[in-house]
Amino acid sequence: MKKLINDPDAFVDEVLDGLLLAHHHLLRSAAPDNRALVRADAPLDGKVGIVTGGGSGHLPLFLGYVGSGLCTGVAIGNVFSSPSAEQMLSATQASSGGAGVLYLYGNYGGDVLNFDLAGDLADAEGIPTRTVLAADDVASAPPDRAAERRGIAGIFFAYKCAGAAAERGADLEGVAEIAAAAVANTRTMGVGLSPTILPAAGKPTFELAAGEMEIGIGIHGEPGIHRGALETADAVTDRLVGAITDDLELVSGDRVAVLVNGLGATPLEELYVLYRRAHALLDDIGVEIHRPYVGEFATSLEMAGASVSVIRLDNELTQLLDAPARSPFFQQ
Amino acid sequence: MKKLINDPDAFVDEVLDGLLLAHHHLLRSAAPDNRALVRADAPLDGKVGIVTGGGSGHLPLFLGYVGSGLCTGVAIGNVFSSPSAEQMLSATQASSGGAGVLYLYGNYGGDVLNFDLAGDLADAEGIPTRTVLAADDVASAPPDRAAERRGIAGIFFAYKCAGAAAERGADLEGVAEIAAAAVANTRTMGVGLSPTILPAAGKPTFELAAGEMEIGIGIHGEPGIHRGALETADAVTDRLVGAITDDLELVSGDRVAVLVNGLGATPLEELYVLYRRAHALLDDIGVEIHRPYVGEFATSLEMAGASVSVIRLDNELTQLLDAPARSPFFQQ
Amino acid sequence: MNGTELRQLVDQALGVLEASRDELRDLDAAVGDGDLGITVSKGCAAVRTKLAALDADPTPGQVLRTSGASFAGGNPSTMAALVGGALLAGAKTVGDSGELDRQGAAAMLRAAFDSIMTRGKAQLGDKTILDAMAPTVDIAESSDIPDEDMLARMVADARTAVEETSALQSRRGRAAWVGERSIGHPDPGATAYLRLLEALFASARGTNT
Amino acid sequence: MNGTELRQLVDQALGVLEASRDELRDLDAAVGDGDLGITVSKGCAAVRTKLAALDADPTPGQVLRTSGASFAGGNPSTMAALVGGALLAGAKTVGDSGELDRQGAAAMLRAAFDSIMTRGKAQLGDKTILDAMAPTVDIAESSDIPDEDMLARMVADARTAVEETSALQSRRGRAAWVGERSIGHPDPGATAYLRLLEALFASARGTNT
Ligand SMILES: Nc1ncnc2c1ncn2[C@@H]1O[C@H](COP(=O)(O)OP(=O)(O)O)[C@@H](O)[C@H]1O
Ligand SMILES: Nc1ncnc2c1ncn2[C@@H]1O[C@H](COP(=O)(O)OP(=O)(O)O)[C@@H](O)[C@H]1O
Ligand SMILES: [Mg+2]
Ligand SMILES: [Mg+2]
Ligand SMILES: [Mg+2]
Ligand SMILES: [Mg+2]
Repeated sequence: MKKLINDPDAFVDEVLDGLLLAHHHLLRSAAPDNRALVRADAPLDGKVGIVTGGGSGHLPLFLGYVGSGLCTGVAIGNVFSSPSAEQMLSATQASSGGAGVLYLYGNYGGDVLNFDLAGDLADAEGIPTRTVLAADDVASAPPDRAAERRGIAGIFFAYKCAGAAAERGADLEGVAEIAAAAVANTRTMGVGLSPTILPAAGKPTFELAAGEMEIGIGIHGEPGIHRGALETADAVTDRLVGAITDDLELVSGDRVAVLVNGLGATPLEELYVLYRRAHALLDDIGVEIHRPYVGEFATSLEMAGASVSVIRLDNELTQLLDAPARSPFFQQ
Repeated sequence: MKKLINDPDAFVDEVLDGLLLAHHHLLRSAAPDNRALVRADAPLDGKVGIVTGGGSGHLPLFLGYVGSGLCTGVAIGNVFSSPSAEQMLSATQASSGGAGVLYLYGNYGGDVLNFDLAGDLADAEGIPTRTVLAADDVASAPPDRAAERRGIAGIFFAYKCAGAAAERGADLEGVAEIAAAAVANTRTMGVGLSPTILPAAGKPTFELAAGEMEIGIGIHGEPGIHRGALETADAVTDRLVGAITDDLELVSGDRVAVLVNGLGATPLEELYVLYRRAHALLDDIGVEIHRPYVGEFATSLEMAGASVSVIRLDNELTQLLDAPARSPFFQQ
Repeated sequence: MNGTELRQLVDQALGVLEASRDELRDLDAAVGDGDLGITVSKGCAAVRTKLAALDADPTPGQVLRTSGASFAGGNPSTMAALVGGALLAGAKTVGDSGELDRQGAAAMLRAAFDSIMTRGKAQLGDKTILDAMAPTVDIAESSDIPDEDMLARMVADARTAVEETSALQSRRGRAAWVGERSIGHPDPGATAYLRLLEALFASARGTNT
Repeated sequence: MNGTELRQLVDQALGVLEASRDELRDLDAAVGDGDLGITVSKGCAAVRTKLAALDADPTPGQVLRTSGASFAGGNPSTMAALVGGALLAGAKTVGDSGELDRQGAAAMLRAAFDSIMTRGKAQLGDKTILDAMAPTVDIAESSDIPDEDMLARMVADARTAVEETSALQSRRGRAAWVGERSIGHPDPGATAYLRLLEALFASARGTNT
């Protein structure tokens, strides 16, 4: 196990220690166990708070999107495990500026059950909450069961747009609507080339033979829709972008933003090879790329692979996407 | 070979295609083969240009540090190979605003020979040049042969400080002096947990058994000073930081900036575990951490591992480090 | 059974259950993310710690409430939230009474089952823990079955039910994403429930002899 | 030898030399970064392409200049820069003359050797290409050795010299970082030079018979 760690059971806590030491100007702890963090200036009086959360092992997801123009707070679980409702409640309390709190996170059973419980507890304390689930992974369910899809890297666009809406003073319904619009217009598909090893388990979460790829893989190594011999970067990009443009029903004249995301071990260089092809494919069908993002936005520890996300933009989403934002991990 | 690439021989060119498509607002090509890039607004009239360069496979190094408050231009070689003198000359010409050009790059034979040649050619065209070599890798030579050391991730500090000096209008001597001061006060040491595979060669550049680590590894997989069983993150950090503080002769009251850098496949989470320990070690000896940087700043394709860099700051270097900077890969 | 007896039984049974960690991890890794082993081992450890810290002479309701709250937080996950919530719902039916009798146990189990069904939005046959629980709730409620046979019958029927989940396709949680590839593997959550019953059975027998 | 003959000889020899790619990669990987194979194969390909594009009847100087410039740019690296620069320096001594005779070849080789020594700041015994070149320059300059034996003697002495580099510790370039671990491996650059001489020898013999 090629990992730079100490006690696997202390892994997440040590990560958070390091993070708070490094970024105390921008982030502060909102729970004695540090499993709830908020931006240093939270709560923002009179503004809607946005709380996200999920398992660890996906940096910069989730806590990397806590900052100005982004989320207000985050609850942090163990590697690939949901945070507890209690931790979510702590993040909620510290993020509440009196205008309610949006729960914006990925569609995973454990997270949903715990956030629902946290919402009940917040309600009892007089903090109104709404929930919007990111469910952008095209590979995880067919269009007629789109609500069952997993949330993966495309949640970045929802953070960016909803965060900008909250920052400019939209109310809870308004922020939730923006988040829902971003989610509804976002699709992602990934490819995995190697498995992930959980620090605590010490074994790969799945097997992938040398020279094999899994198209549609999830960010915990969930199986996708096709496993076969590794293809060229162009052929892989064709598969990913093809599935996305079909599902989004993109047509000539549409305006989009594109995110090419590395899953962990794949070099940044390779992500640009993918971007090159994605750009050409969208260009070919007359789709305008308003903004490209290339880098690691949602990882799966040391998994090799990548994903492509596309969001279709109307004028409002475009403005919100263009707004400034700043966290220790993302700046625009 | 778990790589998302097309033809290995076209790899770097395709990376550059993607990069120019994605970042044409910030970067432009200065050579027909795209192997010389400059910031979009280059040359800056009356300001010193800074040209860097080296082999590919290290993103965001080198081209990621071309931007405002950073370098002006870059020459881009194949994976782990020097660019040619001709390519360096193209970057030089496009970066020259009339106040001379600083060559700031890492101490590698091929790069030195080619940059020296490029300097001769630039001279013949009336562009004065100075050269400062980053040589921060403590593990690559003992203190009495410090000039022979390799340049690795610590070059970031030299870019940041020299770039800020050029931006505020220092002359060529002045920018070179700042770069030299940054280099003189910077030390780095790394650890490798797995080898790199060159796209064109298709084989690992060196062997490292499962469960082994190489302390002092270079960013092309050059051997270090100790190979042995993988230790805990804390024990590894103790080795790296210990070597650095010894070599820099850090004492209580010193002010530093710290960079914990991932070599490619190591998750960001693990880098924070290292930062946590590095922070504690420096704190223990009374050294003040003015700024931490944690992330991927100089990689070696998909190598697993990390490095720690420390720069000792005086007031001038502190100001320059704090100055704003922006490239597609780094923003402050 | 009073609260002290229940605490001792739960403590012992969870000690036994912890040994299923690797099996549950592997089962969950085959169709999900492999964390069920950790959920069960951390959850058991959390429950045992909190139970030990309870005052002397707790009520059965306190034991169940404490178990639910601490299992939910041990290693939060689908299973942790569902089982934690189920125990809290069960504790409610027990109330403040000092004794847990057969009827109380049956009502508690029914409430736990309903809680999981409601919160997880799952149906029988969706290949979840519910498929293993359903026959055991019936057994607990059936007045035909004597108290002393109850646990043994529950174990037997749960075992059959778990075996039958192999043939099903997962329709809930992470395993649903695997689609048809989930067929042929028993449901990890259902298996965890079976292992809990086996542990309770072994502990109860040990306690009673 | 006129420029057309030299061009043909170089073209053929580099075609042979390309076969050493994997060997040179492995040697360089053992003590350096493994790119020497690419440097040689890309460099050879670049030279052959540019030589083919030259006008008919080039001078020997033009052939050497073109070779140097294109080898340096093929896959830029230490070896590419040193060898490219060396060929340019050698081309200078040849000037515009239409024939390259023994004396001219010796002067050219000496200039090439000096160029590498100056630009690389290396000494004999530093375990570099210079250690293989040194005896061959002497052979070229020695009037005791007849023209027809020259290449064979150069190959023989270079081979011995390469073998002797194994015992040395690298003091220049990437291999110097390996320190004592470089002992026991022959120098990759010196080996590349030997392979070039062997290829020239084979091609010259093939051409002459
Ligand atoms: N919606 C649901 N309703 C009922 N049970 C469920 C549901 N989703 C999952 N389960 C049960 O939970 C088990 C998996 O638990 P766990 O590993 O904790 O899930 P996760 O890793 O997705 O958080 C499944 O085997 C199944 O028995
Ligand atoms: N300073 C130097 N002077 C002379 N020869 C050198 C020098 N440095 C390296 N060499 C030669 O170059 C060879 C390595 O070439 P190459 O692989 O191109 O280097 P790199 O990969 O470091 O650019 C060595 O085997 C040695 O013969
Ligand atoms: Mg990474
Ligand atoms: Mg990486
Ligand atoms: Mg699971
Ligand atoms: Mg080399």
